[in-house]
Amino acid sequence: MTIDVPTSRRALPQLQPVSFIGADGQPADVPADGLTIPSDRTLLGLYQKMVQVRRFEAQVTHLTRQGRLATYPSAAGQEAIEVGATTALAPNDWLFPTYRDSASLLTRGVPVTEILAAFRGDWHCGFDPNEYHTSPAATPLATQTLHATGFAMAAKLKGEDACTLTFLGDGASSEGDTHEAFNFASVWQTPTVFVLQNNQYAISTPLREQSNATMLADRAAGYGMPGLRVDGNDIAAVFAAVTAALERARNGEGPTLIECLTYRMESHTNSDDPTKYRDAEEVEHWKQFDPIDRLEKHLRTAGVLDDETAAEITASAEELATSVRDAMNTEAEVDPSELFAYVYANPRANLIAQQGKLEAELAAAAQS
Amino acid sequence: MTIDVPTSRRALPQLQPVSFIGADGQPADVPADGLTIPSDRTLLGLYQKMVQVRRFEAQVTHLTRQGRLATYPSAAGQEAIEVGATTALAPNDWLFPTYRDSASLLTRGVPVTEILAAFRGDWHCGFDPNEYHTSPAATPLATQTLHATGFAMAAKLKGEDACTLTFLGDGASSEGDTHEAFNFASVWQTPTVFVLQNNQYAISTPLREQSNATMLADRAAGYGMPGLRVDGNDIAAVFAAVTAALERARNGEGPTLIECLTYRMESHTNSDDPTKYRDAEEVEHWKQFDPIDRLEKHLRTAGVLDDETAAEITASAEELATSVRDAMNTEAEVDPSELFAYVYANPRANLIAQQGKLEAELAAAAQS
Amino acid sequence: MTVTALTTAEDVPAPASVTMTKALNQALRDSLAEDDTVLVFGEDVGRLGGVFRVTEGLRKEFGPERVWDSPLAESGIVGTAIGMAMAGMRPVIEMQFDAYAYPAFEQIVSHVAKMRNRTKGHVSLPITIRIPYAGDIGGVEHHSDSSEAYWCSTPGLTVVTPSNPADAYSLLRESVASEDPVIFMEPKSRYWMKDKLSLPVQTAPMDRAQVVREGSDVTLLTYGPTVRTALAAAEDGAEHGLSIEVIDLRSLSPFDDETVSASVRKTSRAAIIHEAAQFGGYGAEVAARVTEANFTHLSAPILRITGFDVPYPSPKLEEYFLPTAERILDALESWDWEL
Amino acid sequence: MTVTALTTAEDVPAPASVTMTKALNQALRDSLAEDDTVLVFGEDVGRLGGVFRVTEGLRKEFGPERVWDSPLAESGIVGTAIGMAMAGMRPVIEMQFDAYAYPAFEQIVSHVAKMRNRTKGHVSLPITIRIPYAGDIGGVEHHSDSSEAYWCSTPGLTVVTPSNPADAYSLLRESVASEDPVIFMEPKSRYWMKDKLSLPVQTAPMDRAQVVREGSDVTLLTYGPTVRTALAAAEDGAEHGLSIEVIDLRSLSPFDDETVSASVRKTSRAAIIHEAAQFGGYGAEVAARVTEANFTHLSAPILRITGFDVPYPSPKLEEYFLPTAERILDALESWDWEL
Ligand SMILES: Cc1ncc(C[n+]2csc(CCOP(=O)(O)OP(=O)(O)O)c2C)c(N)n1
Ligand SMILES: Cc1ncc(C[n+]2csc(CCOP(=O)(O)OP(=O)(O)O)c2C)c(N)n1
Ligand SMILES: [Mg+2]
Ligand SMILES: [Mg+2]
Repeated sequence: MTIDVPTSRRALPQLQPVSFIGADGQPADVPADGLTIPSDRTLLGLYQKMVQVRRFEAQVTHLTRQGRLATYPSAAGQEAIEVGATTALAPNDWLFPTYRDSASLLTRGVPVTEILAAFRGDWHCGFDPNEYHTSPAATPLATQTLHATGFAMAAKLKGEDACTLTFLGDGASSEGDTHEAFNFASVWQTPTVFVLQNNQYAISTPLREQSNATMLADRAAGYGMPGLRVDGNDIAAVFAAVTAALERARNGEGPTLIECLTYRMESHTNSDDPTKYRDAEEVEHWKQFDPIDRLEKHLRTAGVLDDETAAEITASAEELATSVRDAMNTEAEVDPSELFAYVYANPRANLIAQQGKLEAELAAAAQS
Repeated sequence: MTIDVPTSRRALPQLQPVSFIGADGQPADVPADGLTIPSDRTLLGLYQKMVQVRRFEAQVTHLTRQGRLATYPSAAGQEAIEVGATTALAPNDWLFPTYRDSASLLTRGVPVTEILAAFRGDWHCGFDPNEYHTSPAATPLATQTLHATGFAMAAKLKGEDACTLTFLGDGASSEGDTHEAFNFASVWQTPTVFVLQNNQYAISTPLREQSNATMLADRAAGYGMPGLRVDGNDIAAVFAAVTAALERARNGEGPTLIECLTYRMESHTNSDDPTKYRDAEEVEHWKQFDPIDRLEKHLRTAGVLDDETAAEITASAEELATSVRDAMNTEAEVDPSELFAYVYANPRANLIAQQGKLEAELAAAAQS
Repeated sequence: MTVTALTTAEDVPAPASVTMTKALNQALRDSLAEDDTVLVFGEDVGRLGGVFRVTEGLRKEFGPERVWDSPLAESGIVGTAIGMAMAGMRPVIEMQFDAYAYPAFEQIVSHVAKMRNRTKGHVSLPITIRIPYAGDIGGVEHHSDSSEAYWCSTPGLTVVTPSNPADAYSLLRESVASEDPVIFMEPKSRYWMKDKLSLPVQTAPMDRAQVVREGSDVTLLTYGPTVRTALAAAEDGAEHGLSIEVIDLRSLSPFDDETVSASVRKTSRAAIIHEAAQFGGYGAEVAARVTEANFTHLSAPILRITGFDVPYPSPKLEEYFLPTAERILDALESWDWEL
Repeated sequence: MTVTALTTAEDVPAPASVTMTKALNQALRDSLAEDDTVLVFGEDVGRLGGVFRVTEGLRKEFGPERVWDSPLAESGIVGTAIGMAMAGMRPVIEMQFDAYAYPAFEQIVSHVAKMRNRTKGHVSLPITIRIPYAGDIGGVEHHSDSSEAYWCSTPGLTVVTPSNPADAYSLLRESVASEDPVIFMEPKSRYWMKDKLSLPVQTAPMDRAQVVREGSDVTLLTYGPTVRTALAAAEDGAEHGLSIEVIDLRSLSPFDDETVSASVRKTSRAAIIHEAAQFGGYGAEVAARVTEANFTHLSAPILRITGFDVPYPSPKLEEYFLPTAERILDALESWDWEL
């Protein structure tokens, strides 16, 4: 006589990352149950966004080097995830991004100045989250995974058709909050998609010193949650996987963990020096897996992209770059009184007094 | 062309909990690779300890009801884990227990008064951890899993032959610290054994609202750590599994997670009212899986235990109970100056001054 | 924001003996009934009704979609509450004991306190975090901390604590209704305190202190569990001819400078009393700001009568650690009254 | 415990220009060399040498078994350090920015601070937790917090902070050697500050404050990043005939009452300056205890010149938030000097 226990369970995800378009632009043919390659029309749209996003990252990184922004963490190399995952969202869904995910904000429609406000030092979050259904980009690692879970729980309780999608990094996956979010989401069966951007590094710390797992997607099994690993540089795979996960979420089938295998092509931020911890060869090696190159090859082979369209796309990207430069040329006005304006909904005497002092100080300074 | 990834990995543990002796005392025959049933001689020793430990728990619970101890969390029903896992340790290994694990302290040789000091309100930890190679019982859930990991890391760095074993509950498994401990232990390959006592409840919260996993042992895979589920009411299985995990640890093969399926037979502590959240039938149901009954049947069938030995064992347990009563009859002296004695190694003026005040106050009170 | 009583004047029941636990429970019940966006979740708050029975019966009455047991993880509880609040809900969550709010420290300090400011007011987080605090209940280690100083030194948080059943009801209703996140600290040793009361009741606004006993010689400032201690000291003091005014601060952050300064200017002497350790405790802020605002009116420095600068002790030593009425009177004697 | 210099007087190198970063780096190097039980680990402290380069070169010199990169989890870092310390090691760990110490809050407050007391002194935890703190570096959100109040109000912790390279070296050596756990707060904006110095250097004991400029009219009490600000104010004040004494507290917990009271009794006026918000900030403790001990010697209340009671702002607003020399002098003017 033994204790009754379940006799079946969800298996670990397949080892080979899901991939539709190989690094050489040829069919990769590593499918997964229920996933199909997006139409070429969809892929063309995604291609255009990736090109724009890359141009955006390059332009911002350049401005940062010039000292126009204090700091900037670029997602260069990770465009397929930023664009693929974000595009799969419905407008009513909510995105919970991190500091690395400016490209997702751009994809979500947040204006450039509002995205860059934080990095230019204007204000911590430059946009209204409610307007774009997008949470402020989280800096304290992994904390946003819980916000995404809670938001989805509320949507579920209210019977609203809204899913949440949150990005997190391989480094952030080690934080306790990630575990708690996976667990809460699975116990509560919230409509949440966890997109883990495994870009191999947490600042200088390589994946092998971050985790001893065969793959991070294996974590999902321990929560009774479906997990999946995709080639994060194949936007067809990312888009398909996220779309399917969102569909499951919408159908009340709960959360999904999607690990996207990718590589951080740039330094952690502009103030980082990656030569201290990784070889140029490694970066070189990853260039062959570039997400844009492969899609371009695929689209050209498929006859969906010709030189003319490519030129238009490049031009649209250049236009974006110009708008970034323009936006960063006009300094944002800051108003010192705003220091006190938003801390509490209910006004406080000590803040009013301090604001008064500061204003008097500024008035005196203006006099002299 | 696709990204290189490993082509094999550790599988999820078997669904059926490892068990050698069924609830009816008959062979259960759910083995696992590398585990063998302990000798009957060993089992007889374990039996004796379980009987003592159960008597201890009953006696302490009784004293608590009488108000002689402030609070007490009993491990009744979980004796196979408390005794089986702890007995597998070598003297040089370190144990990291929780508030639920007084029975393991007893097994480890900590004297009754020193174990009960915390529950009688004498001092937070009543014993010298270095003497018993046993950490203070942790109350903040899951925090001790990290201490066990760090201790094992130090032992490994020093090349010392010391493993660590830590207990945690099904509830504690939800805390971020548990995740961080699993991850650090596996990345660092520390000689640590995590013994998860899945007793189905965290106070009133049932397992299904704690986790949506098929089993908690499935968590291990996500860390690249071996995981195993055993029938936690079968001490043969617990002892074998922990012994094997300690051997792996000693051989430099890193940590193991062992989930022991069991049931908390008593209330959470004496101040809890379990009728609010579980049926009497459920408790009744679990009685048939009792860890002591089944081992007794097994040992009697095997001819290792006869009435005479059984009587001796009962007598030894009664002796222990008497010593508990005696110990709790003599009130421990507390010295108010000790409030200040151990906070810092380096004495502090503010504490010295406060101690002076308190002593003056007490002297004045003694006068009047 | 004013709290609307759910019952009208006519159907207010006759005063009955009400414990603080019961008052808190009723406040949650009325909040849940009045506003569907109010949610109650946390460890053991559902079926069990909380380890202190503050949420008793609520799951049954409002169903597990409004009141439920969460997995055991405090950062998870606070973090998901943040997400729910972003989605328009008004979560009321419980940290089982205040040492068990510490795992949620980052979520509370880096997000709960800062979200509104970060988003220029676009995202408020109307979350109430209930924390049973302080000692004097014979609890084992980690069950008697007083963590108010941590929360009070964090801009963006509002911190209130009742000392009696009526305030427990009224402050909790207002906290749940507040657009700002509130750390609601419940003095464990006063859970079983009873007062004659008819609920609902509305006491002073949540940001105001209350003079709970008038006096002219000295002002005792305190809150939560030690209000009773201060009142006892005042009683004893009166027998020795000392007229003691007692102020229950109620709102720790913000601090009601007006009420306190008025009293201190009248008495010219004040002491702050709390259970927490002295060094860096909340009493430091009280002493500093009251001195700043009333320096020339003070005839003695503000005394701090508090727990010692050591970790909260085990039950047998609590009596030596906790401020008592005697210790308060002794301390008052230490002043040079001729000053 | 005294720190033994690794080099003897004869081979002390000629004074050179040393940054605080370099001094800290050398302190860690000398500690690692002197005592094999010293371990250095944390996020990016190995190959990269830390985001502020404080641990630069140490992994190479002492190998990855003494200096290494941990997984990214602060509770994990502190929690495993506790286990290592129980096993006889002396871990020196880094929290990358002080808002990132918050995930480790429970381990620090419930264990690091309490283990020794809990075990009647049987288990000491000689852990040094390095925390880069404060702002003025144009950092994005969460990179400029001043968390000292949290640690200082926790009995069991020792909290020190250097304001200059010599103290950085000496205090860190002493912290690592201390049997008590130390929160070692490094003022980020002073990392690149240089002084002419020969290392090793031994400055005042770690529990002592230092008068860094003598004066007779008023005492400015401060620490870490704002020592420089206070000295600048003293310089400016001198031009206006105000003789300002500046004390660098160095040790925040314990507090050096002796040095401070001596100065305050001389000047009869004092102000405490820090970057952190005022309400419940460390300055409250300073104001309260200095007033208590010196009430009759004070001719004015102790001023607190601090950050405002708001979350640390984004870079463009820092200049308005941070106390400046001007703001200090303005505040001093606000006193009624004829009092
Ligand atoms: C709680 C916390 N700890 C530390 C940091 C400092 N930090 C910022 S980014 C980073 C590395 C994150 O790595 P990963 O999650 O892999 O994301 P990536 O930067 O690679 O996108 C660290 C340590 C932080 N932001 N939050
Ligand atoms: C961090 C923390 N949160 C909450 C508690 C309060 N608490 C004590 S025991 C307990 C339930 C623990 O359940 P489990 O881990 O399954 O262990 P069991 O009591 O069943 O042995 C809770 C919530 C605590 N001790 N620590
Ligand atoms: Mg990464
Ligand atoms: Mg349990």
